[in-house]
Amino acid sequence: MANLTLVQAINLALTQEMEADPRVVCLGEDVGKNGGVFRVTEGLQARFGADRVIDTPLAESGIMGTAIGLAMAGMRPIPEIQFEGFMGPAYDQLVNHAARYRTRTRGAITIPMVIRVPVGGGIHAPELHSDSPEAIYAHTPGLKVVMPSTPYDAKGLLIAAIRDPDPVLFFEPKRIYRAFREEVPEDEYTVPIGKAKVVSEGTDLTVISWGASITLCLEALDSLPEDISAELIDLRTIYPIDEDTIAQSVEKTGRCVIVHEAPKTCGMGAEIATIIQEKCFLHLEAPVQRVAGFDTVMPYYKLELDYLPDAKRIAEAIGQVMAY
Amino acid sequence: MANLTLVQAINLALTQEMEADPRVVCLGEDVGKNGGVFRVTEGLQARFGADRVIDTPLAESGIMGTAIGLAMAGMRPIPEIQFEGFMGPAYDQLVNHAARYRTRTRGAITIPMVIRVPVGGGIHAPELHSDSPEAIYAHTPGLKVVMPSTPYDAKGLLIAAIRDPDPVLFFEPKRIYRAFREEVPEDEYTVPIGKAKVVSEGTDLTVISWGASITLCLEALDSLPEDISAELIDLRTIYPIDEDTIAQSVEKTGRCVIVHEAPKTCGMGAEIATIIQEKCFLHLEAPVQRVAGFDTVMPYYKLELDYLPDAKRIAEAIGQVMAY
Amino acid sequence: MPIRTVYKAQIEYLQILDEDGKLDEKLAKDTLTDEQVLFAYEFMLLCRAYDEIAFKLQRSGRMGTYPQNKGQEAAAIGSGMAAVKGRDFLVPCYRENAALFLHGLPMEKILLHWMGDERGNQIPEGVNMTPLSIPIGTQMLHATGIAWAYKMRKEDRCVITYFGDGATSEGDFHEAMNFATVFNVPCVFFCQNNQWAISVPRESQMASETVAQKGLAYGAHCIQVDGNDLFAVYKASKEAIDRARGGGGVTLIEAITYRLADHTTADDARRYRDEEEVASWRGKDPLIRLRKYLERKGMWNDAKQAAHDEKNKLQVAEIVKNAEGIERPSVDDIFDYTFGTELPAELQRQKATMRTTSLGQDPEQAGLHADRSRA
Amino acid sequence: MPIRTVYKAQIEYLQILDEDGKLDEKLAKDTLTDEQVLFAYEFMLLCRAYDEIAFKLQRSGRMGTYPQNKGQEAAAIGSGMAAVKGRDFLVPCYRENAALFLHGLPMEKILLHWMGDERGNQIPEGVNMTPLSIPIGTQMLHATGIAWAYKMRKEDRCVITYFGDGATSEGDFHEAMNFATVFNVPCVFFCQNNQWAISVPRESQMASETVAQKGLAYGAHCIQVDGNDLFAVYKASKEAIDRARGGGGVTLIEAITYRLADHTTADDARRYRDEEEVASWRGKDPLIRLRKYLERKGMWNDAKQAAHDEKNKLQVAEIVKNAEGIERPSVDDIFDYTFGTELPAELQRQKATMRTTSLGQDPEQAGLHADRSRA
Ligand SMILES: Cc1ncc(C[n+]2csc(CCOP(=O)(O)OP(=O)(O)O)c2C)c(N)n1
Ligand SMILES: Cc1ncc(C[n+]2csc(CCOP(=O)(O)OP(=O)(O)O)c2C)c(N)n1
Ligand SMILES: [Mg+2]
Ligand SMILES: [Mg+2]
Repeated sequence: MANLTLVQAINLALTQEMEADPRVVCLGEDVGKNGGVFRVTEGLQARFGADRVIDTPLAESGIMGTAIGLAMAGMRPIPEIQFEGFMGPAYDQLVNHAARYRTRTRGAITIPMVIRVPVGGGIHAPELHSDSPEAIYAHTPGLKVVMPSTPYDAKGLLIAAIRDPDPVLFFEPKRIYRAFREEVPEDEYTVPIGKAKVVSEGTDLTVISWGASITLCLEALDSLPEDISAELIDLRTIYPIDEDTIAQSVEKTGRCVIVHEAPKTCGMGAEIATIIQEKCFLHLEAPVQRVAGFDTVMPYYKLELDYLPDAKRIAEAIGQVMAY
Repeated sequence: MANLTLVQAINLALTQEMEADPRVVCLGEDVGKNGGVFRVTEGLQARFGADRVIDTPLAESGIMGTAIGLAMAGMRPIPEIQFEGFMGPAYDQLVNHAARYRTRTRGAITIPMVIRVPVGGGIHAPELHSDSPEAIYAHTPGLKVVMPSTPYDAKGLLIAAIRDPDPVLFFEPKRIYRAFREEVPEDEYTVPIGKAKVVSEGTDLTVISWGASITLCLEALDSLPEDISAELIDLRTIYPIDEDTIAQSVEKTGRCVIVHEAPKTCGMGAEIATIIQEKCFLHLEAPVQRVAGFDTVMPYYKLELDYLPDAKRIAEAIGQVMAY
Repeated sequence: MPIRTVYKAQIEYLQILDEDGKLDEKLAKDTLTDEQVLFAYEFMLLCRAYDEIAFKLQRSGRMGTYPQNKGQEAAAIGSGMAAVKGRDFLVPCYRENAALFLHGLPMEKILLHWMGDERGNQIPEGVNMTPLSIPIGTQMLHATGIAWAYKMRKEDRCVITYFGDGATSEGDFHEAMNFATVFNVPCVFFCQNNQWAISVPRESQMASETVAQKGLAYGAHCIQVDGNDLFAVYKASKEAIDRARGGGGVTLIEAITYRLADHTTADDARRYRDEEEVASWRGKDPLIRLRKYLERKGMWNDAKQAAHDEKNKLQVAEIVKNAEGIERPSVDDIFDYTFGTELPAELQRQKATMRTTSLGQDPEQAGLHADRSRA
Repeated sequence: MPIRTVYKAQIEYLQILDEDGKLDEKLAKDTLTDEQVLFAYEFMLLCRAYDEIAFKLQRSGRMGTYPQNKGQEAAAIGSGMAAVKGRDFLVPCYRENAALFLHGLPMEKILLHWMGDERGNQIPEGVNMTPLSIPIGTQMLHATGIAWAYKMRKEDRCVITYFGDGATSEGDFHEAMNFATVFNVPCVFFCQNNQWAISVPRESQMASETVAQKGLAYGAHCIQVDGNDLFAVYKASKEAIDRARGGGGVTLIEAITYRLADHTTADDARRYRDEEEVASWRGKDPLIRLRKYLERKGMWNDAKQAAHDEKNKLQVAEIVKNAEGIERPSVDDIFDYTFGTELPAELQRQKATMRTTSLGQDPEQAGLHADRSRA
C-alpha cells in the first residue's frame, strides 16, 4: 500500500500493465521525455524505452488513427489526448472507426485500446482545457466510458480498461489529479467497468455524480442539516450505466439530485433522470433535479467557478428536492 | 404556391436567399456542377455561378473551417456536409470554433452560417450514411439545430436559419427528401427557430418526434384504437427546445412517448423526458417512454428497418403508456 | 551565402507498357514473368466480369449502391501482386477489389458488403486486410498503425494502403503520411488517381501538378506511374514494398488511371464530365492494352478470350448465388458485436424487446407497474 | 520516354542580416528604411519588456499560463510590418504578440486573455485580426476563408496567418493550404519554426528536411528564411503579400527561429532540452543582432538603450495596471454572448437562478410544486 495521488495511481497502473504485457504501448503528445503535461506518464519512457512510450507529432487524428491500427495489429495502445478540448480532431477516428470496428466486421477485427484524456474544469487553464464531453461518448455506441474520482478507483479502472477487449475512454478529472491522496494497493487489481459505487449510504435522497464533482458532493453533504440522510453514488463508469445501483437507491429514497460539470441539456443528467423515471416512477417523491454546467460555452477561468457546480449549489438543490 | 418535395422546398429557399443576399454562398463536395448528391443544390451553380456555388476539395474540416472564415469576413456561407457520417472530420471546427466564436470574443466576431447535412436512415445507403447525431449538437452550447419534417417547414426554417446571426445546423431527413409533396408558398416566409408544431391535437397522450419519424408517428396514430386521442408534436427545432409547447401538452395529457432514430442512451429523448418530469411532475400518469434507435452502431441496410423505430413499435409504446 | 538552396526534389513518371501494348524491355527486366502476366490478365478479366455483374445487380434492385472498379484493374493487380499474400497486409478503400481477391478475400464478401451486410466485412482468419473503408481518407492512418506494429515487433512485413485522388485532400492523409515517415514504418501509400472524386476533377481538387509531389512534404519517396500499365505499377510497388520492409522508408505511389464508369451506381457522370474525355480513356483501358501485348507475344487469342469470358460468367454467377443465398442476418447481430464483453443490461433488454417495442423496458417490470398503478 | 521527370522543385533559404549584425546590402535594397529598422527595434524592445512582465505576472500568481514570445520578435514584427495595418488581416496563433500590437491590438488585451478573460479577445472595431487561437493548427482555415471572402468581393486585401512548426502536423494545416491554393486566395502562411512543439523537437515532428517544402504539396510558393533576421522576414513577407494580393498565389514562409523560453509558464523545458542548445541560440537573439547592426550604423548606443528600457518599463506597468484594473466580468457574460438572438427560455432561467442553484428551474414553479405536493 502506498499513499498516492490520482496521477500517481494512474502512473502505477500504467507501469504495472506495461510490465506485464509487452503489447501495451503509450503514445501521444509529450508523453515521453516530458512525462506528459500533467506528468501522468512520468518515468515511463525511461523505464520502457522510446519505442513503447512514444512522443508523437502534434496531430490528434493521427494519434487516434494510428492507435487503431496498432490495436488492429494486436497491440494494446494507450493513446493520450492532451486535453479533452483536443479530442475534436480525433472525433472521427474515435467515433467512426474505433467504436465501430467490432460490429462492422462482425467480430473479425477489434480495437482493444484505452484513450486517456484529462477532463473538466477548475484548474484555471486556458480555453478548451476545461470541458466535460462524457455525454457525447455515452451516446456513441461501441464505446465504454469511465471516470474515476479516487486514486484507488483510478488504478483499478485503468487496469480493467487496459484488459477490456474494446475501446475504453478513460477520463481523468484533472481538478483532482493531485487534490488528495489515498491508500492504493501495490498489487494489481481491477475495479469492474459498469459498476457504480455507493460512497455513503442514506435514506432520504440520492445524489449521483462522478469525477471531480464527487468531492463537491461530499462537501455539500457535510453541510446538510443533520436530519437529511443522503446517499451518494459515484457512477465511476459513465457508459454502460449501472442502472441497478441507481434504481435501488432511488427506489429507497424517492428523491434524486444529479451533479455534473457538463452543460445541462443532453448531459448525462438527462439520461440518468430518465432512467430513474422509467424505473422508479412510482417511488419518486419529487422531480429528479440536475445541478450542472450551464448551456453555455465554458467561460474562461475568471468565471469558471461561477459556471461549475459547487457545494453550495448542490446543497441548495438537495434542499429544494427535499422540500418538494 | 407549388406542390413541392422537401428537396425542392430547400432548393427554393436557397435560390431565393441567394437572389436576395449576395453574401450567401453555398459550398461543399459536389454541390456545384453536380447539384449535390441528392440534387438539393441542383441548378444553383448555373444560376449564380461557380463563385457562389462552389465545389470544394474533399475535406470536411476544410469546408467547415473556411466557411467559418467566410462568415467572419461578412459572408453568409452555407456549407454542405455530404452525409451526417462525414461530420466527424468537421467536428472540431464546428464545435470548438463555429459554436464558440461569439462568446469567445464577447460578440466582436460572429459566425452566421447554416450547415446543411442530410441525416437519418431508411434509404438503404452504405455505412455512415444513416446516422442521427442531433443530440450531440444539442449538447454543444452555441449551436442551434433544426430538422424539418415537411417541405413547408423546410423552406421556412431554412430561410430563418440563413438570416439567423449564429451557426445553425440544418439537418435534412433524407428518407423524406422525396417521399411526399406539399403546397409551399412561392413567397419567402420564415418558420421561427425554437418553436415546435402541434401536428394533431389530442387529450390522452403526447407523442413527440421530429424529422422523418413524424411520418411514422402519423402512421402509428392512424393505427390506434378510436378511443385514444393522441397529440402529436413535431419538435422542428432540436435546440433550443420548445419546452412550453411540450409542457403544455403533457400537462394536459399526462402521458408521453418520444420517438427518434438516434440511439436511446443520451439521445434527445432523455432530455425531453427529463424536462417533462421537471415541468409536469405532478401531471404525469405514466413514465415517459422512448422509442428510439438501439444503443448499437446503426446496422448496414439489411437490418436497418429492424433498428429504426417504425409505426408498429410506436403504437406498441403508446399502448403500454396508455395501459400504465 | 545569403540565398542558398536548402532543398531539391523531382518526381519521375514511369511507364513500361505503352498504350499500344508495346513493352520497354529494359525497364521490364526482372518484373513479371510471362506466366504472371497471363495470370494477371486472366484475373483482370474475372474482376471485370464481376464488376459488370455487380453493376447489374444494383440496376435490377438486388444490391445497393456499388462503385465500379472498371478501368482501374491494372493498378489494383499490379500492386497486389507486388505484395506477398499471407505476409503483407492490405488496407483498401473501395476501388481495388482485384487486389483484395488476389490476397484471398472470398469474392462474395464484396457483394455482401454492398448488399448491406456486415458479414461482407468479416474478413476470414489469415486473410490480411481490413474491409472496404467508407469514410474517405481515414484508412491510411490504420495502415500506418498496423505497419508500426510490425516494426515494433520486428516482423518482416509491410502494409499497402489504397486511396483515391480525392482522399489526398483529407487531413488524415497528411497525418498518416507524417506519422508513417516520422516513425519510418513499413507502409506503402498507393493513390489511385482516377482523375475524379465524384464530380470534382483532379485539377479542382488540388493546385499541385501531381499527386506524387504531395509526398515531398514528408520526405517520402514519391513516384508517378502509368496506373493502367501492369508492369509499371508492379515495378514501382515492388520497389516500394521491398524498400519499406527493409526499413528504407515510406513511398507514395501515384497511379494515373481513370474511372471509366460512374462514381457509383447512384451517380450519373454525364452530368459533369464530357463523353470525349471518357472516350479518350477507353482506349487506355488496361485490359485492352494487356491483351494487345499478350496477343503480340502469341499468348492470347479470340478463342482463349471467349473461353475465359464464358468461364468467368459462370464463376461470377456462382459468386452471386453464394452472396444472395446466404440467410438473412439475425437481428441479434445488431447487438451481439457491440462489445466483446457481456452485453450491458440495457442492451440486453433492448435486444429482448426489440421486436415488440423499442422501449428497452423490461416487459415484466412494465406489467408490474401497470398493475400497481391500477391498484 | 518511359521514365521522365514530371516535377521539379527547390527551396531557397534567405538571410540578409547575419548573426553578427552584418547586412547583405544588395539583398537589403528596397526593404526597410533606417527609420523603419529603428522603429522595429524599439518595438521589439517594448514587446520583450511586455513578455518578461507577463512571465512575472504568472509567476507571482497574478495571471494564468502564459506562452513567452521571447526570441521570436523579429519574425512577428518583420512579417507584421509587411502587412498593411487597417487593410490586411492577421490570423495569429499565440506567439506573435508583436505583430498584433503593431496592427493596433491594445496591449492589455493579450494579458486579459491569459488572465482568463474573454474580453481579451474582444477585438476592437477596425483592428483587423482574430484573437489568439488555442487549438493548434485550426486557425489557418479561418485565414483561408477570410482571404476567400476578399477574393469573392474583389477587395484588394490579404491575410497572413501564423502557426508553429508543430501545427504543420495537424490535418487542418493540410486542408487550409489546399483550399487556399485551389481557390488561389490572397493568404500568406507564416510558420514560426521555433524548433520545438512543447517537448517535441522539429526532427521528431516531421521527417522532411524543411517545413517550407510542405508547401510543394499544394503548388504553393515556398521559402525558408532566417526568422531572427528582420530584413529577411520582412522581404519574404512583403513579396508574399504583394504576390497574394495580386492574385499571384499562396506562399508558405518558414521562419527559422527559436523559442528561448519554456513552452509556457506551465512548462519546464529543462526536462527535455539541453542548455547547450538554448545557449547556442541565445547568441542569435534577434534583438541582439539588430542592436549590433544599429550600433554599427551609429543609430543606437547604451544611453538610448537605457532610456528605452526605462520608458518601456513604465509603459508596460501602465498596461498591466489597465489589465488588472478592469472590473471583474459580470457573470451575466457567461450567458449573454451565447447567441445573437434572444436567450432561449431555459438559458434565461439558468441565468436568473445561477447564483442560487444550477437547476435552471423557475423558482416560482419550484415553489408552486412544493405547495402542491404538500397540499
Ligand atoms: C469523409 C467522407 N467524405 C465524403 C464522402 C462521400 N464520398 C464518397 S466517395 C467520394 C469521392 C472519393 O474520391 P476519390 O478519393 O478520388 O476516390 P474514387 O471514388 O475516385 O475512387 C466522396 C466525396 C465519404 N465517403 N467520406
Ligand atoms: C489541437 C491541439 N492539440 C494540442 C494542444 C496542446 N498544445 C498547446 S501548444 C502545443 C505545441 C505547439 O507547438 P508549435 O505549433 O510548434 O507552436 P509553438 O508553441 O512552438 O509556438 C501543444 C501540443 C493544443 N493547444 N491544441
Ligand atoms: Mg478519384
Ligand atoms: Mg514550435
